[in-house]
Amino acid sequence: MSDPVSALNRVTFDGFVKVEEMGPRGMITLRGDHALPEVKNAATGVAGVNFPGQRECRVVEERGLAWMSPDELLVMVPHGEADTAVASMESDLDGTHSLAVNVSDARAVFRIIGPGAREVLAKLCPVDLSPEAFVPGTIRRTRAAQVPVAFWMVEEDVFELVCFRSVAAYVFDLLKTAAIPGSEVGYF
Amino acid sequence: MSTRLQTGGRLIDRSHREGFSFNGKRLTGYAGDTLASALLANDQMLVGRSFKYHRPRGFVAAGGEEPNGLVNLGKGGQFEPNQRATTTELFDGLTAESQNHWPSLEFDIGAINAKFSRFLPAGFYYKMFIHPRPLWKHVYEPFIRNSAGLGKAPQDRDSDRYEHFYAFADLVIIGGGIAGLQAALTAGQAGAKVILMEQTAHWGGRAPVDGVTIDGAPADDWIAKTVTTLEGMENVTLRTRMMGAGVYDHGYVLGYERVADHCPGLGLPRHRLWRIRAKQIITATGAIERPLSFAGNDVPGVMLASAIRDYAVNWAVSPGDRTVVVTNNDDAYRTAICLKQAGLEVPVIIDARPEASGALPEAARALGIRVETGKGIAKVLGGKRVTGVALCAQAGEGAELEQVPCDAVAMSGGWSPVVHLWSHCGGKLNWDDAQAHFRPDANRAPTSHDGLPFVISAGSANGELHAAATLGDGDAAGKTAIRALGLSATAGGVAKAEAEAEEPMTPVWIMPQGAGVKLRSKMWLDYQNDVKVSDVQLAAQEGYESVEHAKRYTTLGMATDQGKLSNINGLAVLSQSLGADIPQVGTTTFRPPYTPISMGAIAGEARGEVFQPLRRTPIHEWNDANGADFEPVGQWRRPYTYLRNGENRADAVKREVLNTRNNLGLLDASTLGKLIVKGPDAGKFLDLLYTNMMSTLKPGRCRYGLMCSENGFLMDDGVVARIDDETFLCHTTTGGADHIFAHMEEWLQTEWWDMQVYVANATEQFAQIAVVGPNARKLLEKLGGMDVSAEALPFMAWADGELAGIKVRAYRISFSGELSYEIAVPASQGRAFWDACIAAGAEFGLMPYGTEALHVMRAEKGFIMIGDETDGTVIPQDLGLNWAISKKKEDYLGKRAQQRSHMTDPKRWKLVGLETVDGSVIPDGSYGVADGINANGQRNTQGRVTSTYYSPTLDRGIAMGLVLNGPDRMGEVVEFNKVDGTTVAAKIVDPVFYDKEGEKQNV
Amino acid sequence: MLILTCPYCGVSGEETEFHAGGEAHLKRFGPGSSDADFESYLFHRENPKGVHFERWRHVSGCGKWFHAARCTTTLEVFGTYTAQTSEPPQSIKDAITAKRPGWTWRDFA
Amino acid sequence: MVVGQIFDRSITNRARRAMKGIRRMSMKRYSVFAIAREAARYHSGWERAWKSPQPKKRYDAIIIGAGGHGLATAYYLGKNHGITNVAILEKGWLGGGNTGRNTTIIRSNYLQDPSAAIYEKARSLYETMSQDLNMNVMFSPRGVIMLAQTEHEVRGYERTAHANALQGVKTEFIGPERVKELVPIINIDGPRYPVLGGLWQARGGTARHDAVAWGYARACSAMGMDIIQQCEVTGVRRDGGKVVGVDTTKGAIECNKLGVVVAGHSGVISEMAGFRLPIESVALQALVSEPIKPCMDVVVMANTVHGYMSQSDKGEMVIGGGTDGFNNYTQRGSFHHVEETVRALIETFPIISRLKMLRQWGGIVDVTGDRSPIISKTPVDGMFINCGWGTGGFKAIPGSGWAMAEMIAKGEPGALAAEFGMDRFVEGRFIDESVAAGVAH
Repeated sequence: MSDPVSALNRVTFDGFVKVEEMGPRGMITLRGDHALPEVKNAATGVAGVNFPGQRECRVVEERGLAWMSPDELLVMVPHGEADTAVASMESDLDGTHSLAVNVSDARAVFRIIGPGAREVLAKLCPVDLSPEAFVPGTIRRTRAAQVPVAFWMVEEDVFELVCFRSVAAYVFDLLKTAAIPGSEVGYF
Repeated sequence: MSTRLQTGGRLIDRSHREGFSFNGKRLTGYAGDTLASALLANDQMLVGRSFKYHRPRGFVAAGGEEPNGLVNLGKGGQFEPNQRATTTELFDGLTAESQNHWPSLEFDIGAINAKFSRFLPAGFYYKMFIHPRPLWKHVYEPFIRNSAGLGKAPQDRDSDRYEHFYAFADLVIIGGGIAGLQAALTAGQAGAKVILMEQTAHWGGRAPVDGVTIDGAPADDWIAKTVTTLEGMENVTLRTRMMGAGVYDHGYVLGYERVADHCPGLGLPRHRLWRIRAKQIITATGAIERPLSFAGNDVPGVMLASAIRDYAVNWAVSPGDRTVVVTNNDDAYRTAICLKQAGLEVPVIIDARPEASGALPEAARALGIRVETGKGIAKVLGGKRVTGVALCAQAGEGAELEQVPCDAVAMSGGWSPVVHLWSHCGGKLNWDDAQAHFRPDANRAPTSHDGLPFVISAGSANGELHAAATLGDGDAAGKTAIRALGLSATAGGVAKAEAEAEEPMTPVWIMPQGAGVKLRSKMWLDYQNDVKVSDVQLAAQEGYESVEHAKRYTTLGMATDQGKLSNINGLAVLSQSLGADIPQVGTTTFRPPYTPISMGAIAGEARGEVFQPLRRTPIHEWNDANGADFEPVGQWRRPYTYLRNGENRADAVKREVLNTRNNLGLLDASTLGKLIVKGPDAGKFLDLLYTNMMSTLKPGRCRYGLMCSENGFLMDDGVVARIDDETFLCHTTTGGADHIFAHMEEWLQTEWWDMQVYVANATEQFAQIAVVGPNARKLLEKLGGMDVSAEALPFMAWADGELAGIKVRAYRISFSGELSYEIAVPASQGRAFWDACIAAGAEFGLMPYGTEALHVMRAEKGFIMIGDETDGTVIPQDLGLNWAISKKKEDYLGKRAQQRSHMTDPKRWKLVGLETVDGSVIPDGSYGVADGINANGQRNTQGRVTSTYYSPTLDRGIAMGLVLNGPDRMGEVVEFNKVDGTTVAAKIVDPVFYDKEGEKQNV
Repeated sequence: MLILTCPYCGVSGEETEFHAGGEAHLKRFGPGSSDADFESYLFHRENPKGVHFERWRHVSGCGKWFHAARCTTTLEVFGTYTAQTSEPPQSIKDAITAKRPGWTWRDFA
Repeated sequence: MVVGQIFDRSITNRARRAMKGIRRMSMKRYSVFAIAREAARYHSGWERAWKSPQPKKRYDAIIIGAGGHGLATAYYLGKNHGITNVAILEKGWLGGGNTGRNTTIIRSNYLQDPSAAIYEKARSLYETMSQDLNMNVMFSPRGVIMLAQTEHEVRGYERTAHANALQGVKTEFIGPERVKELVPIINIDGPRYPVLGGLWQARGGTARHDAVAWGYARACSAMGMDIIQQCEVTGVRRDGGKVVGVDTTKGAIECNKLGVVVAGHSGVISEMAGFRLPIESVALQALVSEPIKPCMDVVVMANTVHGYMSQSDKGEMVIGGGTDGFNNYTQRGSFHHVEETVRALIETFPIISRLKMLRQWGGIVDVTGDRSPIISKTPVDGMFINCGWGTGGFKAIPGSGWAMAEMIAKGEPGALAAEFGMDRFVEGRFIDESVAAGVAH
């Protein structure tokens, strides 16, 4: 097995915020009824974090769970563990109607770092990114310009944004343009 | 002449000179000037030509309502036509040129039109140029077109960039005058999240110019204090140079921020378009003074009284040494007083009212200014510049009483609130008889998603014209907003604004009121479009009675100022002509934007590389580096072919086809959709989605399937692999991946929600690489890791395994008729696997091939292609695909539709192969012609080509097509049309042109 | 530019996050149905000036389909609700009645 | 063209008498000489373009809707069929709907035979409309290009070109160089969607939309027809499945035949008559720029990137956008469509980036199940409907009126209208012009 290559191979950009492509990240789409204990346990078992409520996102290092919809979770693990995580969840969920799919390579992950991070996203996403409206621990699925994305805050001034692998370059270009020094808005 | 005064100018900084040029002339102004004030300071009164008659034009106004002062601004990639000089901040190095004249501004040939103006009344072109017919296209229209337009068309690509910004607020306040500031203060103190925007670079609006005092001090003091207070509030955002461009449904507001227009070259985004979602909106957008309609009111030097005041107070510019003031209200006296106090002459104030005894008239008289009441202007003297006015009795028909020499005229017909933003989203207006204007009706405000009002009007925009009332109204608006937001106002009074009391104005729509047609045809309503009082009256006379008809017939208010100065005056003239009340006649609709906004700002960042998303496969970089000639397929880029040195497209495609047939081809098929469908009911679900029976498919096996819309039309196709009892993997077309996924979710969520099925779109998880050709197995065996023999992996089977040390899923399927494997590998390994194939394949003659070779090979095999054989009107039965339609199933999407009479009509065209008699290639899109014509005189047809190619394998033209009774007419020859009128003969044959028995793929 | 609230993820997003899916509560007619019923199912639409029930998908979001009750002349949104129902919940009907007394839509009122 | 001749010969003596009405206008005919004469007396002699009468008790035929289609229907009822005892009822002002809100493009390069027939009939009538109506409607056959920006689109337009060749519609598929020649400001090698060619119809173009409505209105009025504005229809009177009249805000009016031509409100009228339509009403967005000196002589449509643009005789760039996806009766602009259209057009015509949007607006269009119009008999005897023109109504006005008038006069659709009946939705007989089922492998 040769080393996995992410969409943009960890490219970075320094503007009035720093933009980094994070390299391979293990991601699993888990579909199943959140109310079922089997589903809860399978997910928390591999992610090692508490089960998220509506629109919550719990991430510790490379592991985490994000609430994607009433019957969908995004399970995050180190890239190398994705397949085994899927297998272990499938065995936990044996007999329970559910679907676990490794989508690690279908995604690209970016970090937007710096005090201007909220502003950069607010140039691209129709979402209220003011500190009182958007806080660490929540995930927002929306669009960035013309493509679907999801993002959450790891901590103040640090966002992680996920998009489809095929449009990683488009999203990176958008983030770069939005972060060009001199184009700070000074709103938040 | 117009000059710069020695002292004063609250907005200019005399210590900073800015050099600029106008029509090549080098001029200077001060920091803080607008281009307009700087031009006037240089005695440049003549700044343009009107649209229709090319009349000389000078500034009338000092703000966004200016209809005349439009220039071509800048050069090259920063050139911009129709830039409003009154809203253009002066900067060092600015270059401007006047518009719409030839050869020069001073001497303009087009001015000849003015001489013939009597022959060019409203709508003249509807009545002329009718005969003889050809002349319209070849003579008349070209002439009219050449005289059309104002500014020049830009030549170069825009060198600036633009961006968008999304903001959310409790309250957006549009307008930074004292009403807006007060509203912001009231709402801000109550804790509301407020955005206050002002279109100019300065806070305070008109109050300082009008000499308003607040709490006993000049308005400027209070404005400065209030702005400081607001800036100190966490919950309040202040933006200048940001115009409220439009108010849309559900509280969506456009803020047009001109970030860098006043400081180009710093690499800043030129404009930023704010898309703000506001719970409440306050429009404190002020009011606009109306011109008076008297003969010659368009001669350069005739200006709005308030504008002359603005130029004097804000920029220390006097448009004239001797200014005659003409008015129907007290406010204009402020201009006279201010000019007098600046040491300028005001020979006379002409007041149309029978008497003028208010505080302001008395103050004027006290300064020794002559006041003539009950009088009007019979006509203005002068051509390119005012030289005097002739007085007359307002009550009369215009008999001249005396002539008064002057070089400027300050006119005031009263004020109209700026109700545009109130009206954009459906806010209704009331007619105010006393002030003769439309003002917002608070009881009929625009309503939002919750059905509740979300726009409030404040200050003079709300019809509260007098400063004393303005502040209070701003506070009231702030409080209304607070209540709507569920907040409570904090205690604390409102400052007290004071200004001289004003006596009532008297509406004056025509001056003098009895003016004959001769004078009326010299009274301008719309300065830019040359619409006169007589034109609106003609429209009424000819039955264009609705305000919309009159507007469109005369073009009143359709110029780039959108009638900010002319609409009410024109409406009043129309009402008078119809003998109706103004409110009955109504007003035209207010459309966004308030003043024009740049296309660049609207597009924002979406230009060049990020104009639209471009989707790339994991192999994209290799393709790019290895001669790929890309074609857009949806948002994907796919290699049409790989060009080798010196090859043209056709050669390359031929090479790729022959090499794949004879040796080994490699195709980047990553864009194919891959949907995972799992659950106890997955089989049942897919039986409903596909025309085929999928529930009987065995794990480990693949089946080609067809999907139809509920309308019966073939929508998508692809190979379905059964992974295990509960799990299927459905391949879709490239274009289908997203919409078929959505299609599945739609049926699961909205119709069959009791089914236990989950779907996931795994399209981008895998790179999919087709290894195709006689040497395909050899290559995979060399890569090693799994058994790919015919026994272990027969045709239409799949297996998981490893190749070249990479985990893969190998599908033994073929879209070319060759021995073929499609290898799915994780996208993060895609490039590695591709490289491994390239490296190992050399000895087997491996060459990558593109979409065109793929198309040719599938056509040689008679395989259909969604989008070629189908076009949204074709059903599987048309394509001889009945074998793929399960007879056993009671139901599938499209089944009922396919039972409708037209779908079962035996006359439907059916798929066949076509072989040209002469071996040539039938043109794309050609139709099979039949004898005779139909009832509409169109040539009858009996079929059409759906795919047509040169087949390198057979070295001849081959095609597939839909033909009337085609399958029953094997061997018959049909003529297919060419656009040159000739036809090409083609024989109807079996659509499978190559390897009918399928020997090549079953090895 | 509408604001809609997705009943599944609770997001109040702008129109561009959603995809309009046409009239709600259509009854599917399949094989065996009459020509008239089938035509009506595929093509005939209420298209009212006023209260309307329609389908939306939170496409740039949680991906769920849901229903909205909306006024086509004022664009007021009376409420949104799950797609897994063949008629509007009483709470939605009540909300509409409060705003538009005497409204009807197909057989609903 | 063939159809034309057939009908022209069918004009009855009554029709000829009706035409005299128009000729009797001679004293107030529009011409350069009339202008000169009137100029002498400051235009005091111009008469009303159309009368404004009160409704009579009954008419042979009532047309609901005084937009372009409705007025054209009435005009050809008189001109082709001699039926002049006609009222045209309009709830607002004539021509105040989509006729005055569209982007005025006229073309007939359609793919399907029925569409090509009626749009080409319309286009050919536009050629002589100024003379027929004695009002200059400024039909400007400046040419229309539909850009092909993908291989798939190239094949699609080559197919249309072949179809047009058999339909008697003059079009040709041209290469990128020729496109650039015709439209110097176009960017043919854009980074994303290079221009691979285009379908060119030299005799397509534009016209002055208001003048079309005004011209028909003036001619109808001259034939003695009653155009009754500010008169809203509130009910359709029937007697045993046959139409006998309408209730209006100006009282009840009887008629033998009723033609409904009310884009955007068809559903409302059909409901009054007790039947439903396969129609949804949505808002279509449009905008204009500030006027600039002429820089683009032809009409360009770029379907891949969703935008089309032409330059008016006034110099404004007239730009058409997309439709909302949801039912909407507010004639307001919605901004995100404008955004999508403008960014596409800047990519295609880079120089417009520094022009400014002067005005945006919305119009309500009726969209049918196959996005083609309905010209049809209805379940109510004597009642006929013309609707569903979607975004393409203006260009069809004369052909639509011609076909509708023929159907009202004869009680049965003629060749032009035959294929546009409502029955096609039962049969699954679509007239689908959007023939492209997504992108292939």
